[in-house]
Amino acid sequence: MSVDLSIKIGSMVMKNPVTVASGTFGYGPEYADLVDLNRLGAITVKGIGPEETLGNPTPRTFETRGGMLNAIGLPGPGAKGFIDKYLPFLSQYDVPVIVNIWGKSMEDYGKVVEMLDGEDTVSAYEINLSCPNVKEGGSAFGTDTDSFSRVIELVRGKTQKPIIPKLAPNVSDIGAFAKAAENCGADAISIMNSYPAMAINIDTLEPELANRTGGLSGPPIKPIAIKLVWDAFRATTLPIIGMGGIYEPEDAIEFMIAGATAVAVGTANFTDPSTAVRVIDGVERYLVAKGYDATSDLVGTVKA
Amino acid sequence: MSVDLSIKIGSMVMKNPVTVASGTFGYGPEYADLVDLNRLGAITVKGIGPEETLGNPTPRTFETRGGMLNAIGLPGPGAKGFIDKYLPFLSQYDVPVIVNIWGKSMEDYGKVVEMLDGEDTVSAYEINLSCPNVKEGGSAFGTDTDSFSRVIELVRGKTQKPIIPKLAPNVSDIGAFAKAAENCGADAISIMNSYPAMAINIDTLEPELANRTGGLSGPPIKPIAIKLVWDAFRATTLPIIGMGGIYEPEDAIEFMIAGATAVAVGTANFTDPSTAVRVIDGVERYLVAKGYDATSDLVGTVKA
Amino acid sequence: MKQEKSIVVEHHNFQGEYRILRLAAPEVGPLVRPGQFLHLLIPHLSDRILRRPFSIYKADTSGVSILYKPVGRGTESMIPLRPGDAVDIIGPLGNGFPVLGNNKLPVLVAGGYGNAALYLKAKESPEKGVAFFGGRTAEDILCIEEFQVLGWDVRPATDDGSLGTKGLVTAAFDPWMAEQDVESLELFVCGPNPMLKAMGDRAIENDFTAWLSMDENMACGVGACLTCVIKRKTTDGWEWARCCKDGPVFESREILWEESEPRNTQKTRKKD
Amino acid sequence: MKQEKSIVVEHHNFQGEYRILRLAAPEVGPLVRPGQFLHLLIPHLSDRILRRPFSIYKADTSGVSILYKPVGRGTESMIPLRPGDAVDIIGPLGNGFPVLGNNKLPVLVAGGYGNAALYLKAKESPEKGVAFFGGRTAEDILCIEEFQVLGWDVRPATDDGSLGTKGLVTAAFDPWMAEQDVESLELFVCGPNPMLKAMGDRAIENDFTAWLSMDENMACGVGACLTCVIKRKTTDGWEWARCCKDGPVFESREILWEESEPRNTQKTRKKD
Ligand SMILES: Cc1cc2nc3c(=O)[nH]c(=O)nc-3n(C[C@H](O)[C@H](O)[C@H](O)COP(=O)(O)OP(=O)(O)OC[C@H]3O[C@@H](n4cnc5c(N)ncnc54)[C@H](O)[C@@H]3O)c2cc1C
Ligand SMILES: Cc1cc2nc3c(=O)[nH]c(=O)nc-3n(C[C@H](O)[C@H](O)[C@H](O)COP(=O)(O)OP(=O)(O)OC[C@H]3O[C@@H](n4cnc5c(N)ncnc54)[C@H](O)[C@@H]3O)c2cc1C
Ligand SMILES: Cc1cc2nc3c(=O)[nH]c(=O)nc-3n(C[C@H](O)[C@H](O)[C@H](O)COP(=O)(O)O)c2cc1C
Ligand SMILES: Cc1cc2nc3c(=O)[nH]c(=O)nc-3n(C[C@H](O)[C@H](O)[C@H](O)COP(=O)(O)O)c2cc1C
Ligand code: FES
Ligand code: FES
Repeated sequence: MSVDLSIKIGSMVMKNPVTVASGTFGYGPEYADLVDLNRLGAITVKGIGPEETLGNPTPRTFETRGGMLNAIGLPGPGAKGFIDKYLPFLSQYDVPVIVNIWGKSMEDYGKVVEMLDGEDTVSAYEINLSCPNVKEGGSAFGTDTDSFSRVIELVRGKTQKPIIPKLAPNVSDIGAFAKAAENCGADAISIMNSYPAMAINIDTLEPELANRTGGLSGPPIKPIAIKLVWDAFRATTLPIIGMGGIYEPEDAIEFMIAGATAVAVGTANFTDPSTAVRVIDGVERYLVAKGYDATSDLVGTVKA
Repeated sequence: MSVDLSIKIGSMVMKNPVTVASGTFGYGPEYADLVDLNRLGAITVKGIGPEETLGNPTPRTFETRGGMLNAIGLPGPGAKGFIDKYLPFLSQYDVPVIVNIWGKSMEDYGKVVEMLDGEDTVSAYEINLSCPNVKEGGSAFGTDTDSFSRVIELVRGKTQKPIIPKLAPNVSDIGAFAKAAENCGADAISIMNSYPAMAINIDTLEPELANRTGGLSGPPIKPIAIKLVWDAFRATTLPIIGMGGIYEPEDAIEFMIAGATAVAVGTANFTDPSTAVRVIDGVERYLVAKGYDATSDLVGTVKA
Repeated sequence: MKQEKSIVVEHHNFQGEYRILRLAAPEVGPLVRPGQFLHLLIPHLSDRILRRPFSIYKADTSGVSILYKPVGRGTESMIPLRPGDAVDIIGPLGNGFPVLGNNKLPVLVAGGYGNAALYLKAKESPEKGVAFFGGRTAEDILCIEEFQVLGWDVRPATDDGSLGTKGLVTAAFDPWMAEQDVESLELFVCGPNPMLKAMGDRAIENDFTAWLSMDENMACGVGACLTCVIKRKTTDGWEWARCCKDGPVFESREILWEESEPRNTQKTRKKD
Repeated sequence: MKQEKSIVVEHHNFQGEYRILRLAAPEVGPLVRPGQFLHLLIPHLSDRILRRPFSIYKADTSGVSILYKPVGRGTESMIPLRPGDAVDIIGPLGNGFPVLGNNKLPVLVAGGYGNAALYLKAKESPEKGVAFFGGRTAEDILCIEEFQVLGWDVRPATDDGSLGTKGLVTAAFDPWMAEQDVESLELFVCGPNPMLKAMGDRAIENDFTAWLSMDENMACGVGACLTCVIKRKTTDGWEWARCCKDGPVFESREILWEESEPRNTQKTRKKD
């Protein structure tokens, strides 16, 4: 009757396989009134760079049919600001904190890890190598295996904590990146970031986002994400954190069957902040109903 | 009050910028009871290979949230069968016929063009270099600029008719493919094919498609397609046939503002066979209302 | 084949979970032949893009009716349809049932919504023979009286024995068949694939004709997308035939059953 | 801040195109302060994923009301909501209006749905001053009597002169202001951005306080996504402030208007 929901990403133990996707859950306090943070498998915070940054001009988001575009562009308090403003809050909870990190240059990635690594509340790093919305770095690192590998190696050299490169979806062969992550000592990979996309206002001829292009997220990208996870699963032995359009427990289960060890709830937080908790409960019910002993029994079981 | 809707793709004149997407409109006769074929700018037929082929096992399609997956897998009568069975029908109409061609090997592409090129009713070739659903060729040609270029050069050597490579969406730099098409003597490019994707049945653990993976089409991919068209528009002077989730005139107009000279209505034919005609009428109304003289005045006018 | 904005005239519970939807459709109605179907765009189902196919239960010059069971997202969304609402339909589609052969005894065999698909055939047929209807319980067996009124000898079979023979439709059919001049039988069958296969097997073994209305998932419904294909035997193997355009009705000998256990595409349970 | 499955109690036309929606929401209702808003998940809007923000017009321990105008896909889809329907809301959100300063004369300035956002403030305020309401025609000016009943001196202005002063709200406000002890004024403003800016400019020039309720597109509504940011002045430049969490109410001096012509995010025309 009881099922072991817990999973491990390197040294990080998550009490269940469900986290939230970076950038869709703030730094923790924003949803604390609505979501029992202690229920989450982990909290993944909005991308943190080495310095305070402003991000993109507005409009920053746009609703599309069934999903949304965002070009927030990584505004944030920087590593120091994050430590001062948000870590004390996060340390109150019994939940691992995954810090999503980014940089404009390769060195930036190293810097931010150096600044954060002494903090016990920081449990792991998700390395954003795939932000579609910043000109420098970001996506460029994520679509070229060489610079991708170099960033991971650099971060690996700076920390013992689990590191989780977040892969860009707009590549022809995600397996190559999954393998590169493995070879460079990553502990897991995250798939996928929002997909580079665009919308244009036909009255004004202007892009709907000030940044012109943005990332597509939500239900529209789920079938793309499921395929990327399955492709990566067959290319690497690293655990995968799957995300992209998870709205219901069934979506999360589908990711796990495709090969995801854990999942992240992203855009769905905006629609219904109770999604992550509903997903946790639903995954548990499914595992019990199917007679599995542990989450891991489900991972990658697709008959394909 | 009157606006010139006509456009040219190489030597092919279309009376308006709207065609149908290959594979969503059969070979012409299937929708002839419901759609006045003479209204269309062009008819693009289902992919034709050199030989008769069976395509994939069933199930071949699956409905996803807001869109669909397909892994039809290019069944068809082959070039000879197409000439015998469908060209006599198509020749009755005053509409250019774009034949979508594919091959398992590079030579196949040449063969099918050789077989079709004597037929006056064949107005142009759309070269499918991006089918996500066949193991050989198809997508492999579309994600590597070298083999991509070689197929186009080979086809270019066999025909004077317009050739229109259809690009794969799952690449990091669509501009490179657009430029390669231009350098190899293509007359236009088509963007985009359906996006490689997957859905899994969580009760049976089986993929929903017999082919395991398929292509995502319909409204979910529109924002991705708009961005790809805009990226390609800035990389090449070739006209672009834009497609991906066009359901309303406004969608087609958005593609044109992003840089598409023509558009194709695909999955929407299944939802509402009157879509293509509605789109033609709506584009015309928009051009008149905005005071444009010709379709071409709108192409690529995005203020970005 | 026409595309028409039909108007809901009547919509209510029919029997058990089944509902009847009557549509004013003066363009489609007059064209209908028995065994054809409609492709219906479910209104307000804005996160689903495909139409849903439904057998035409009744038709006249003013319109058409269907019988349906809410089994999923699409059919559930039809429940709030009210008289006056517009419903975009394409039809009639498919080639329907052929006319009865000379000197043949017509036999109808149906399961689930198959009864609806056979009603027009039952009405049109000059001869009225025997109709075998199978279902889980009495509630699942539709339109018995309507067929009786037309002059058919209706023989129900239910899994739970709540009506007629206990067991599958074959439990009623087989003993009856044993007493017939089998070669004179001509079957018109519509139901779940396992039922179609069972009746097709009997037709082949016993040398009678059986027209099977095949049930496959569809996208376009008009023969364009090649979604709905089944294997049709050819002299030297098989070819794909489109259920929507070349079917849905095939003679039992045409069909190459793919699996030992045919996949039941008739949904019975609700799920999203 | 709570997430609650509220229940529609009342829903009907209010005035012109505006509609009133009253929701039973015993968890959210008691927490409301003037100037706060709700983030509402529109039921059955299955091809749109974002909630829509609405100012809280009235609130008590049993629930909340909003006034809204159908202007797009989301608000149009709210029209069929009926008593008994469930509506998922998050609220109350934002920091709302501060309490009136000592010895200040409260002035309300509103346009569009701004009147709704100011009603609770008007009610709560110990002093009742003057309320300037602008709109295109008489039909667009909401709740005049309600504010009068509370004791406010309501001064309408309409573009077409069909009610009150002809012209923008400033055409009524400016001559009135000229006769006041301006430094004692305290403005509470909610309306389209150009109106907010116009009133903010006057506040700065004339040294009075103006609380502006800013209107920006929102995704999360709770401060997590950084969609709804506006530029807030700092000692050495500016920083982003989140309308949903740090606002929607800001003092006029805090705001760095980005464009010479502020973008009007209050939609007036329908489009899909
Ligand atoms: C020729 C034909 C005639 C039919 N006649 C009737 C009828 O008279 N009465 C009736 O109640 N039902 C009939 N059906 C089945 C009906 O089309 C399905 O019940 C309906 O498509 C289910 O849709 P849903 O959205 O409720 O289910 P969902 O499971 O949510 O649909 C998901 C997807 O699966 C497809 N799908 C699911 N079940 C079927 C199925 N059995 N056949 C084809 N596609 C399916 C849908 O098209 C959709 O794309 C017929 C099907 C066919 C092919
Ligand atoms: C703090 C706040 C309070 C509001 N209070 C009210 C109110 O009391 N009454 C009322 O009628 N309206 C109010 N609005 C505006 C209301 O939220 C919009 O009318 C509504 O979002 C339009 O949705 P739609 O789907 O009908 O339009 P669409 O144009 O179809 O919506 C498309 C997208 O644009 C966004 N959007 C469109 N207009 C606005 C807008 N003005 N502000 C923010 N997002 C927008 C939507 O969120 C959606 O993502 C308020 C907005 C804000 C920010
Ligand atoms: C508003 C918004 C902000 C985001 N910010 C970040 C970010 O800072 N870092 C990052 O790696 N991903 C970011 N993402 C991507 C998400 O973490 C996630 O990968 C993506 O949205 C797909 O998941 P979903 O469809 O469930 O939202 C952001 C997404 C959204 C919608
Ligand atoms: C059922 C189906 C079959 C298709 N067959 C082909 C094909 O044979 N050749 C091809 O180049 N593209 C094929 N496509 C891709 C479409 O032409 C089009 O590029 C894609 O579906 C995106 O457009 P849409 O979203 O409007 O459908 C097919 C798409 C669908 C849905
Ligand atoms: S459903 Fe498209 S061919 Fe039959
Ligand atoms: S709407 Fe998300 S931060 Fe304000």
